[in-house]
Amino acid sequence: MTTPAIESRSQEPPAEREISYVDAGIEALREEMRRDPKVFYMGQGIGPRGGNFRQARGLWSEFGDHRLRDTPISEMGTTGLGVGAAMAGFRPIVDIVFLDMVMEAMGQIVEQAATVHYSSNGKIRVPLVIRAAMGAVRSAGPHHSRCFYPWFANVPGLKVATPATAADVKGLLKTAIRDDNPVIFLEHKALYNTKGPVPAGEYTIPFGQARVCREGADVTIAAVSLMVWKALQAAELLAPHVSAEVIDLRTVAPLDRETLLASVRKTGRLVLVEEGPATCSFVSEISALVSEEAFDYLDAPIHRVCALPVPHPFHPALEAEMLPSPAKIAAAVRQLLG
Amino acid sequence: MTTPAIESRSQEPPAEREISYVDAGIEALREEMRRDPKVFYMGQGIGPRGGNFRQARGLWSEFGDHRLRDTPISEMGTTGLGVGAAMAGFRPIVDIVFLDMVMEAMGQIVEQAATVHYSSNGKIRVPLVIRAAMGAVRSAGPHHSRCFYPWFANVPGLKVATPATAADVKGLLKTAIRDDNPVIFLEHKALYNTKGPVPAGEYTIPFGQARVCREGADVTIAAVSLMVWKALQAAELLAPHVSAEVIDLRTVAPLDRETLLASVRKTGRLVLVEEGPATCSFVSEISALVSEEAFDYLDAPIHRVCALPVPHPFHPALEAEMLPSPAKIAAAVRQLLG
Amino acid sequence: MAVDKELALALYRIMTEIRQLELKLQEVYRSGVMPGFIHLYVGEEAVAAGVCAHLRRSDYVTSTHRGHGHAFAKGIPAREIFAEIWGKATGCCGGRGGSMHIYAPEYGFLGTNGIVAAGIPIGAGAALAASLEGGDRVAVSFFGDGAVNNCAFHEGINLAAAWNLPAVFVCENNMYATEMAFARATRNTDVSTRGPAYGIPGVQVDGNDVLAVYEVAGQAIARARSGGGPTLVECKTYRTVGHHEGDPGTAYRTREEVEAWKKRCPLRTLRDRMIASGLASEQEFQRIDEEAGALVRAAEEFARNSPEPSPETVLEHVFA
Amino acid sequence: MAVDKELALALYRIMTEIRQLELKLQEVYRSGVMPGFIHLYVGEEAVAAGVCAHLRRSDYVTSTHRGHGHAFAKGIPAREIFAEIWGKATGCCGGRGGSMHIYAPEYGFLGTNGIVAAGIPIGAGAALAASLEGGDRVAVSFFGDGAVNNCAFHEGINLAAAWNLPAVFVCENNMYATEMAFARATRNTDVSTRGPAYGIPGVQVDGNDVLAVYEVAGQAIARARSGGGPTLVECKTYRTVGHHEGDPGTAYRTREEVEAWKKRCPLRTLRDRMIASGLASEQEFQRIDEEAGALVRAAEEFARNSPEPSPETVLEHVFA
Ligand SMILES: Cc1ncc(C[n+]2csc(CCOP(=O)(O)OP(=O)(O)O)c2C)c(N)n1
Ligand SMILES: Cc1ncc(C[n+]2csc(CCOP(=O)(O)OP(=O)(O)O)c2C)c(N)n1
Ligand SMILES: [Mg+2]
Ligand SMILES: [Mg+2]
Repeated sequence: MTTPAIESRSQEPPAEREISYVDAGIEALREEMRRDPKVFYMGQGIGPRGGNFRQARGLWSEFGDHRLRDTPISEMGTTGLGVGAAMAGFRPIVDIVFLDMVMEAMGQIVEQAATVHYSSNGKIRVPLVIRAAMGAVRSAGPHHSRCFYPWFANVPGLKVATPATAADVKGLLKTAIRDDNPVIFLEHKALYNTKGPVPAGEYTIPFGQARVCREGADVTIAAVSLMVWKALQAAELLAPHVSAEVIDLRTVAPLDRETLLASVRKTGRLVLVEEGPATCSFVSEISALVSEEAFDYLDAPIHRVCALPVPHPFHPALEAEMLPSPAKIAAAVRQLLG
Repeated sequence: MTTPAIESRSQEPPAEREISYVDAGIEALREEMRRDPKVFYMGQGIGPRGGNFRQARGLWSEFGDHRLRDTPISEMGTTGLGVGAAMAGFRPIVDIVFLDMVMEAMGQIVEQAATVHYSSNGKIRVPLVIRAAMGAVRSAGPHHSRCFYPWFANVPGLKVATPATAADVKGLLKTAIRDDNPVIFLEHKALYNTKGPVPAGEYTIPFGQARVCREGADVTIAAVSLMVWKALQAAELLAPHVSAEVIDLRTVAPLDRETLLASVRKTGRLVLVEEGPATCSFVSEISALVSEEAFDYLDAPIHRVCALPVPHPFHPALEAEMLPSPAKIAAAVRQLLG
Repeated sequence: MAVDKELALALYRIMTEIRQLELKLQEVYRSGVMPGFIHLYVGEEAVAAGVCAHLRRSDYVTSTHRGHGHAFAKGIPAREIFAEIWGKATGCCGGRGGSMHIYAPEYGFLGTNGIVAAGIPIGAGAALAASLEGGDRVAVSFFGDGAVNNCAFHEGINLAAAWNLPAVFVCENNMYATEMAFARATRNTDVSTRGPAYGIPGVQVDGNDVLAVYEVAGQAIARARSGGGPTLVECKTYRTVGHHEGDPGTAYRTREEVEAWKKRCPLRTLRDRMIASGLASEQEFQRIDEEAGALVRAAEEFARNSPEPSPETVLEHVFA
Repeated sequence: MAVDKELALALYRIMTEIRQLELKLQEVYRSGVMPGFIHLYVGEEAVAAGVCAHLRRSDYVTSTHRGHGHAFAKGIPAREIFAEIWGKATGCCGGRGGSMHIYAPEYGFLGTNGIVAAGIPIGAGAALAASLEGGDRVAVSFFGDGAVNNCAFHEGINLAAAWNLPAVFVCENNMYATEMAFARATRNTDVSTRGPAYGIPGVQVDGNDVLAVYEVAGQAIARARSGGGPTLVECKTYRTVGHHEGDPGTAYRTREEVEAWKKRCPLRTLRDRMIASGLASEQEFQRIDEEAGALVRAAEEFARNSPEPSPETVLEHVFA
């Protein structure tokens, strides 16, 4: 995997180091927990264990049982407590670990966290972060592989961040924690151990700002999370003949329409990549949006490269067959270009 | 409301009567429960009470406590029991009553019901119907108004039926009950008391067959459930000047692509209506699909008329402001036509 | 237990205020001018009154679909409640919330709720905030018997117990969830016996005896305040009205049962007892009733004359 | 209790078959050729063996992420299990399922499960089917201590109790959920005391004593079969391996604790007891172990030599 260039995000150009995606999240948590005593963190195994994915390593020894709360296998209850604590002025982070396990907590997220500010006429804020790891890795099967972010994006009142790089994990997680609204923060399991340059100092990344990871003239490929890397690999495959622009949308909600539309207006062609199934997905949304807003600029139909519409099969060859890949993305681009 | 013509759906043209949408569902249930002893029905208040929306009236007295099971407020547990009973060869119908309450049951639906057939290599069938009433009526607010069908359509392994008429309720519900797969069957609260012609005899309606409710030449308006009626009203408003074709897609999954695409190829213009918010919605999907499949036939961008992206406000004037209406649909069409 | 007259009259006052508020809401609702749906608390007033009498403004309450009484007992002015339920701009949520979405953080009131049992973990979360903060705030979650069989009851209470949070869980066991008898919904109808399942005390109390509720709730709240952890309090009570306005409430209950409970009206019970024992006079109660009536009439008038929210505001407050 | 030799040896046979199956899976998994993740049942074999010995092929079982032992004890041939976990086309789900999605309706096995506690209501649903059918089938749901604090436990058991279903709920309390000690996850670590919360009996048994498990499970299953409704059975046990293959299982448990439980190995315990009391000889056990070894080796060989599923089949079986 190549690493897309990181733009400087704070006034003074900060020193950069290579750290891993998972460590970038830990840095964000540590800095924010030091900064604001109202921030605390709950989830299964995030205490002494340091997190199933090591996503909380080292925090418990600094912040202790009070602010690092190992929970029972009570996703709904934990999320509900998070909602209540947020309503009472704290800034909880609830770690669902595997995103798949968010199902029983959906009511607390969608019907409580996402509605309270509005229904209360702006009187109550719910600064809650739901953190989870998503995505298919190593034949984990249908109970440990999904990416439900289109659902969250469908809910007014929620923000959804889906970082692809270590630097974005840090900057976006800090933004999520400081946000006064419920934020769904989704990391990809397959990225946790990837490394990338991360500014050493204090910085945040605003939501709703896409990044052009690779400039190109012939086609725009847009994605989030792991699929950004697949898209970049596809662009490499295409490189001798096709100049592909790759856009990492970074946050699913809010969405950076401008960067996306500007790219499409330039290239006239759009390929969208999503790890989940196509139907009613995030890329359906982008497709709809682009045909509404840049209809006259499109030289060819928009193409979606998504998972086959099946539950995740166990066998690795079947799983590979199901998921989007650089080769499939490249093939879609070639088809589009005729 | 005008009633769209009902096509004959069985070999011999059946006698027709005007019955209500809610009674049509009861007829379907009664016929299927008589026909197949494996069919049983669970939900809150569907026993002696006859259902919160009267959607089970008269069934308990015929089928008794054994097959009409009043449940505690345990949506997840009840759904889980439904999954287990279906796996063990029965054909349960689980009534969630207000669709909003499905949240805690999502895991049992998405991760169990929808995956078992696939993961078991086709060995186990899950002939489960999840029945629920959706939609905004009478300032019911954010906990009693939503339409989550885009989420279900996003899940491989689920079918989703969304009838707009009494005749469709009966025919589609019978199909749902006989289907060997999990089916999400969503009625609209605002339609329960509407009447329409319903064939008297035995009939089923296959999934994945849209209906052209009104033929037109200038623009296609596609929707499901209550929004079909709003679209028809919009077509009336437009009638003097614009000939609008209105399509009821009837089942969200599977989707009748052919009828939709044929209409768009004819009219060259598409307005989509959805009661929920636009982002990552069913109409996003249709928009994406149509621009993929009928790109060259589109004379104008596709337009989506959806709810404003807010939780449901209580006050009726705010609620009305939020929801799609015939006037808003007509305005969108006029804008499209320039 | 010796009865403290001042306390008894204060509790009576809250009960009669709630009762009259509910009956006035019923009247206005029946006149057809009020949007939405309302669930009245008539017959159960002793629970909100007896429990909330122990609470400070800084304490938290989470409530249910049947929450007007809790909202009022926690301190929200009647007129703000009335206006909210009527959808007026002067309601405590500007008419955006309505009966099932009444919020008033300034009074520690974290919401009525349209989702059964959802307030239980939210209340536990407020207790968690209190515990993290380190003061002596407590959080009380009210819920019905119907909530007891719901997952949120189980996970919310277990977490509060495991973490020894300053939470009190008050079950208003009125024997029915909509039309479903509690005895059909579970094999164990003694809610209080479920406390030990979570390692916390469970107590049962006559929910129509406001002094008994006051005493039991006082112990539970004191325990929570002093670091002793949660208590599950079961108040046996009854709604003498239908489930919601529009439900006659007779199809699933015998007339005798309803009548018997009407005789056990918590207001009348307290009143009779005080008068019989010579602790207070009929006149004193009458005066309280009249004052409550005036308060409620003023609330109704305020709400009636209040402006509607403007539809142009519909997009406001989705995000902070 | 007088020990029935034949029974004891039969139970031993199942335990040693499970143990050897697990150790062989571990060996193959560690060699790196097996996809996915596996959670081994080593140390807990007495539970599956003692419970499933009472079950007929037509009875139902739902299981967990740690379910190879349940699958085998319910009758699925070792080779089909082995091949499935290896992702081979000859596995009982054609390699589509894997360790956490083993289904075999032909043996009444309704699945291992990747979602903690999800099998509890599914098992209750199978019991509901049995009840609707009117025969005397029963359904057993296995789950861990971690599942006890989950909503599915609460709602599933309450429904089974309220409806008097022929269900048995077997908690394998091995004191940890992943690395979380049960005592940190709840204030009441006696799972069996939660039975009465649902109006059903709760019993606790030494889950490392297969004869004790057999007896207690026998009563619970007989009760369910004869219309007496559900029982909650808590088996106190321990996994002497890590949570999943790859977890050394030592960070959160003391070496002494693990060693002490290894000494209480259910196989060894039974063996020592039988030999000490002269009921069976070392040789008899050795023969059984060898036969089990042969069975497992054959299963492994079968799996190893089996074809992989073809990627072209990926779209099959989404819908029936
Ligand atoms: C999760 C959920 N399921 C169903 C409903 C519909 N519903 C509203 S109130 C109610 C009954 C609640 O009964 P209980 O908790 O005993 O409170 P009570 O009405 O008796 O005060 C039901 C089923 C709901 N609001 N939420
Ligand atoms: C709902 C849910 N939450 C979290 C997980 C992740 N997880 C897998 S196994 C496990 C521990 C289960 O512990 P227990 O139920 O005691 O079973 P044991 O592993 O001890 O046999 C956890 C937390 C999951 N699979 N499902
Ligand atoms: Mg009740
Ligand atoms: Mg365990």
